[in-house]
Amino acid sequence: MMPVKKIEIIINEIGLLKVLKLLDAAGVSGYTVIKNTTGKGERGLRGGDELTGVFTNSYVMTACPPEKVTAVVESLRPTLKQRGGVCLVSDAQWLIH
Amino acid sequence: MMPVKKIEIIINEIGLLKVLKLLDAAGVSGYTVIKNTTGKGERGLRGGDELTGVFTNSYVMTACPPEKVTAVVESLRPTLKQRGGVCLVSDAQWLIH
Amino acid sequence: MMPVKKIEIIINEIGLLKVLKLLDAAGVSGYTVIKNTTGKGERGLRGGDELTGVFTNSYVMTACPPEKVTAVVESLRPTLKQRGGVCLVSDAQWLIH
Amino acid sequence: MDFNLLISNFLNPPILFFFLGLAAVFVKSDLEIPAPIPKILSLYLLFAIGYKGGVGLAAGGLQTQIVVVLVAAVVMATFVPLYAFFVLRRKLPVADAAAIAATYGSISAVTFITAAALLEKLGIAYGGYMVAAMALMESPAIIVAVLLYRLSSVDRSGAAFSWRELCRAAFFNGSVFLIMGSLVIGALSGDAGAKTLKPFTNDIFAGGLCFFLLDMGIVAAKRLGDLRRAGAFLTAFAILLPLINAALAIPLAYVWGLSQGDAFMFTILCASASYIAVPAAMRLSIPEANPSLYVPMSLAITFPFNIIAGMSLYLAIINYFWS
Amino acid sequence: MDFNLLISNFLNPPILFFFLGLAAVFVKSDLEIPAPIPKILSLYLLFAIGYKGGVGLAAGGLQTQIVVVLVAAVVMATFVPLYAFFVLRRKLPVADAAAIAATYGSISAVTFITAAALLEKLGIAYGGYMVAAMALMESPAIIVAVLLYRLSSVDRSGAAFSWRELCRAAFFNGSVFLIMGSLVIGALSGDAGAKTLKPFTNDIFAGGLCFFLLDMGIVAAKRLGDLRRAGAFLTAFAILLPLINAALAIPLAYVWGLSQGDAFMFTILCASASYIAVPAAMRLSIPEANPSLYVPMSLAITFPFNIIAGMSLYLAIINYFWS
Amino acid sequence: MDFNLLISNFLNPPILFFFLGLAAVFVKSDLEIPAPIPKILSLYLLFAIGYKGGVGLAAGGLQTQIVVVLVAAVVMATFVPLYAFFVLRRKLPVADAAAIAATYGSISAVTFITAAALLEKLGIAYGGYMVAAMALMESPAIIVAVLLYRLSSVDRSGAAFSWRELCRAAFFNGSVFLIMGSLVIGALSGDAGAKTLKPFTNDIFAGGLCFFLLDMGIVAAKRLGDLRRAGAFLTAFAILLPLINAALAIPLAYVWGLSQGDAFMFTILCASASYIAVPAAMRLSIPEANPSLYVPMSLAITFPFNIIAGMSLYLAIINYFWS
Ligand SMILES: Nc1ncnc2c1ncn2[C@@H]1O[C@H](COP(=O)(O)O)[C@@H](O)[C@H]1O
Ligand SMILES: Nc1ncnc2c1ncn2[C@@H]1O[C@H](COP(=O)(O)O)[C@@H](O)[C@H]1O
Ligand SMILES: Nc1ncnc2c1ncn2[C@@H]1O[C@H](COP(=O)(O)O)[C@@H](O)[C@H]1O
Ligand code: NA
Ligand code: NA
Ligand code: NA
Repeated sequence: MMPVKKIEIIINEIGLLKVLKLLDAAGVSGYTVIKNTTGKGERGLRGGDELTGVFTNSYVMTACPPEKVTAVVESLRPTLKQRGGVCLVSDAQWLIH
Repeated sequence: MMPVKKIEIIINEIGLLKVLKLLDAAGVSGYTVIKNTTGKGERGLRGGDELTGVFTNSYVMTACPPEKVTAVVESLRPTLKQRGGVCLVSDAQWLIH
Repeated sequence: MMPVKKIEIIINEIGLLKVLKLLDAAGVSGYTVIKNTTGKGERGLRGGDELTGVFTNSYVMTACPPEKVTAVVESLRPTLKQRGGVCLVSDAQWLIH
Repeated sequence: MDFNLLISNFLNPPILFFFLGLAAVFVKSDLEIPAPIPKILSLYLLFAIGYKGGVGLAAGGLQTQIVVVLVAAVVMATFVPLYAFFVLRRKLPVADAAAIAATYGSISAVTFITAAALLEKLGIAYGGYMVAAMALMESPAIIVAVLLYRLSSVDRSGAAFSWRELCRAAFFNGSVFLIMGSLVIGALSGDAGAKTLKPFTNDIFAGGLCFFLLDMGIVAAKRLGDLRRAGAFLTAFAILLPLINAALAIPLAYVWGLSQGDAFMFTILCASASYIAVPAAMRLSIPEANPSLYVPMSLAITFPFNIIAGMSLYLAIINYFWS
Repeated sequence: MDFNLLISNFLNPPILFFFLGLAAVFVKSDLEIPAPIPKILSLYLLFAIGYKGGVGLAAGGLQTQIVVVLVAAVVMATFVPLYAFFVLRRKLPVADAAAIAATYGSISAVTFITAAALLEKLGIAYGGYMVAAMALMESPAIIVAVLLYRLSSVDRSGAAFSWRELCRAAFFNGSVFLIMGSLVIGALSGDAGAKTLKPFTNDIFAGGLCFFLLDMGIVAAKRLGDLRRAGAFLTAFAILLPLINAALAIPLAYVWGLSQGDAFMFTILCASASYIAVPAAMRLSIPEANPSLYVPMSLAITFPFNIIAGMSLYLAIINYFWS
Repeated sequence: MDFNLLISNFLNPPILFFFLGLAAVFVKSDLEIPAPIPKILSLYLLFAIGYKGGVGLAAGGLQTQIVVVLVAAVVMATFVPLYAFFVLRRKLPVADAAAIAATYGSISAVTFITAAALLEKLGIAYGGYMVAAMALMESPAIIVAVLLYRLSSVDRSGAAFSWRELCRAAFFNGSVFLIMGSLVIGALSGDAGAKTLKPFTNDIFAGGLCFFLLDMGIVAAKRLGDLRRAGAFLTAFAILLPLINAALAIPLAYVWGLSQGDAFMFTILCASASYIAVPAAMRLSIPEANPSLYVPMSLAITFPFNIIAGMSLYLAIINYFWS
């Protein structure tokens, strides 16, 4: 077991590619994406509209070493400010296999 | 970064609207929903049956200030008791953007 | 509220059944599954290919009493080693209803 | 009972695909129809059957025959859940008894469709208004069951009872609303509409039905395990109730002077049990009821029983009396 | 205005299914078309309309008429977002003004398709090259809007402006790319191809359209609430702009000598507003703009207005002048 | 090699849609066919081809010709993975060698379907039993590969080897099970069934194929990048193996007296490589093998090579010898 930080990001589907590029650039070793999530936030209700794709969110999760967290979240901040979305950081243990 | 509580709820899809209404009523600022999840619990295996929708779950996540947690979970308790489901609370940091 | 450990597993979709069997065998009381997730890790980019199903992941979450964690993760270790994937463990509170 | 009829029904592609679905689970194949395809297939079937029914209804005009059929439909759809509830109540808690009663009081559109395919193969006609009868039979059982449940149980949830929500669950749940809506649109849009839509609603219909039944076979086989929990009483119930309902429906149809085809479709409606509209409504309105009882009963016993043996049996009896 | 025309248009199954979708939300039915079915239906419609257009284009050969139509299309698709932007800028922030301008400068394929169904019903012909015109009209408004936005706003994001990304969003976004590609393939693959694909692209088309409009009705009704935020100005704008655009398009079509059918389709293109291609492109290129304004305007007001009243109105006017 | 044949094949809509998919990725369009549509399209194609094959089989009756073809199919499907494994073993670890050998020993249903469309266009007949041959050729390579892998490798996983699981992966994996099942149902359900299902299995088939190939083009282009990792040896292998297999299949077909159409379909089966059934089975039974090798090889090289150049080449050679 290795202590890591879990970073969870919720972002509009159309901004997903941008976020993944930023994660790659920040040097994370991997990530997991769940598409087609919906939700409600400052920018109102999303979902119930699969037509335009404009109101659909993606959920991205990446586990990374604690020392990388600042770099990752700082690189995400401008995109989240511009496009909306949420970023949560929490503690977890990674099973080394 | 702001400390928040992450509340995760797993609820039968047909009860989803009820849960979202309760969250709105409890004054959370937003939430994220992942539909079409499956699982197993006290009430047996769900999933493998997209026909009736009766065995499908939704996953709801909301991040809220620690002082709101009690209000939120207490408002959810009767619904979870009646319909089954799971509610987990954990700690996280919210990236302010 | 009851303290539990949240175990999150990301595994190739074709290995999902195996993981669920292991969880059942380890005596967890329930779990939640999100299918059709994608991601990137040691074994390269997954997703963007729903054709073969070979590059699709599933996300499995189970909440269990802290004393069960070791048994669960140890039973998962060989499968994760062989098939790739990620297992994270974190703390949470379970709402008793 | 006509053995050829049984065989001919059995060799219909949709029925065979149902068995293929069962077989897939028994040999542990990983064949599955991924979500949300089963959902959209069921919307398609409801759309097509509703639309075709509407076209038939418009073509036929409103006659006394129709009124008789529709009244008969509502009567049976109200009576069946009532008597079923009191039978079930002897062995089961209120919530489960009410939910199962609703399941058997309502109808199964796919059983109806499969029966229609059999009639078509045999060249026996039935009225387009039978689809209207089907649509009318979906909701009453839901209302009756929820009322029985409210009357018989001490309300644990403390939630106020809302007629508004009940009617919404009964009349406006997705399946009922779509079939009703398509029926009205089919009746309104006339010959020109029917002709443009024919390739979609009629020609490719059999294919959609095959895929849907393949999925139903898979789901039914997966739910078979739940039946162990249900026990012998409910398993027997799931076979006896269609037989009893058919035994009630056939004489009624005879007395009311329904044509051979209409009588058969009416019998099928009474004998079939819901596994889409009612489970969804029960989950909403009687959440205490256990879906691992009412879903496998209707899906894994009553449905296959009806399409394999029941349908041929009812038709043989009707043929005997009507000719 | 021909009242029969209005009724006949109104009783088209696709239009009726749009209303059924609206009704489902108003009565709070839980009817929904689950993701990703609406997406695949829209891909199907684009594929079919593009392919049929390509076949028509190949059959027609290249004449001056076609060149005129295509030039007219590009001119209007560039002019509309320009004038709309300056109107909107009086009341709205730059980002929103630009995004709404793009929405109204571009086109709606489903409005086009519904109009085509009306013409077919009335036996009025139009050229296969109108589909090419439609494809050409999707992108210019996106380019114009993004340029207007860059010129009028202080760039807050600090991101370098990339022509490359803009062109990709305008010309290669999924919808535009698929309709263009299908058009080319339809033109290349000739009679044999058209014949094999006909059951898929033509025969079942009406059914796919009905389902799609059912979903559009549901989504439009759900988005109606957003309009309160949009306010009276934008609501009026969403009805006036199609009327103004039609008032510009009809005389142009007359002067340029378009046939009656072509003139109608050209008018519909100018009067319609995008709700698939443009919203996606705006979300990417002008993320500051609020989609809760431009999506419901085009989807919940302009689209229903056009298919219910607009279409019949434009056609009545064209009938008057062309005959 | 007949140049007209190449062009005529190339201008088939399905092939053109494959290129459109490739193009979408190259211009970085965001066009995509969302999950689970590709899955359901592939189930549809397997259903349709299986069913049509079964109908053809029932129509033909069992003759010696059929037995010869089926034996030939099994022989080749067993021999190819054997020789391929020993070639690959010189450069690759056991797991990868076995998985790639299985990929090339098995077949691709979509290549088969595309070849069938070409024959139909040219008016050349082939037997319905070729579909049975195809179904028979899916599994042996999986069995052979897993056995070779178990025999050649020290078992690191410590898991007991289970014949039961192997057979399930080989014979009952979703794709194999559905095509086999549909074949049997097609054979059982006779003329009446075939007629009702024709609009679904035949008429809209070309459209489904176009959409599927559009997706395959997108996926193939996305996977092209993986090939850099695969290197020159595997890239060459992915083109040479179909050629060698065709060079083995054509003389065999000649000696065994297959008709022109049957010989061509047999050759295509031998030359094609699996990218649905085998990858799923390998992922399950040889999880150590790297899917980023075997999937792009078969999907992004062998499949396009066969449908663009291979098919025309094999047919030209067969035309030469058979006439
Ligand atoms: N407090 C919250 N908890 C969980 N998810 C949230 C929360 N606020 C916003 N979201 C998610 O983030 C998306 C964008 O939020 P926003 O930018 O605030 O509109 C929403 O659609 C939700 O899916
Ligand atoms: N221990 C658990 N860990 C994670 N998810 C659970 C757990 N128990 C139940 N669930 C989820 O909650 C749903 C309802 O559970 P239940 O009400 O216990 O049947 C299940 O279908 C699972 O998706
Ligand atoms: N650092 C990470 N954070 C989150 N998810 C990961 C991470 N690394 C790998 N994954 C997920 O686990 C899957 C398998 O990883 P791997 O076995 O490393 O290829 C990937 O496709 C991702 O979905
Ligand atoms: Na009934
Ligand atoms: Na316009
Ligand atoms: Na092969």
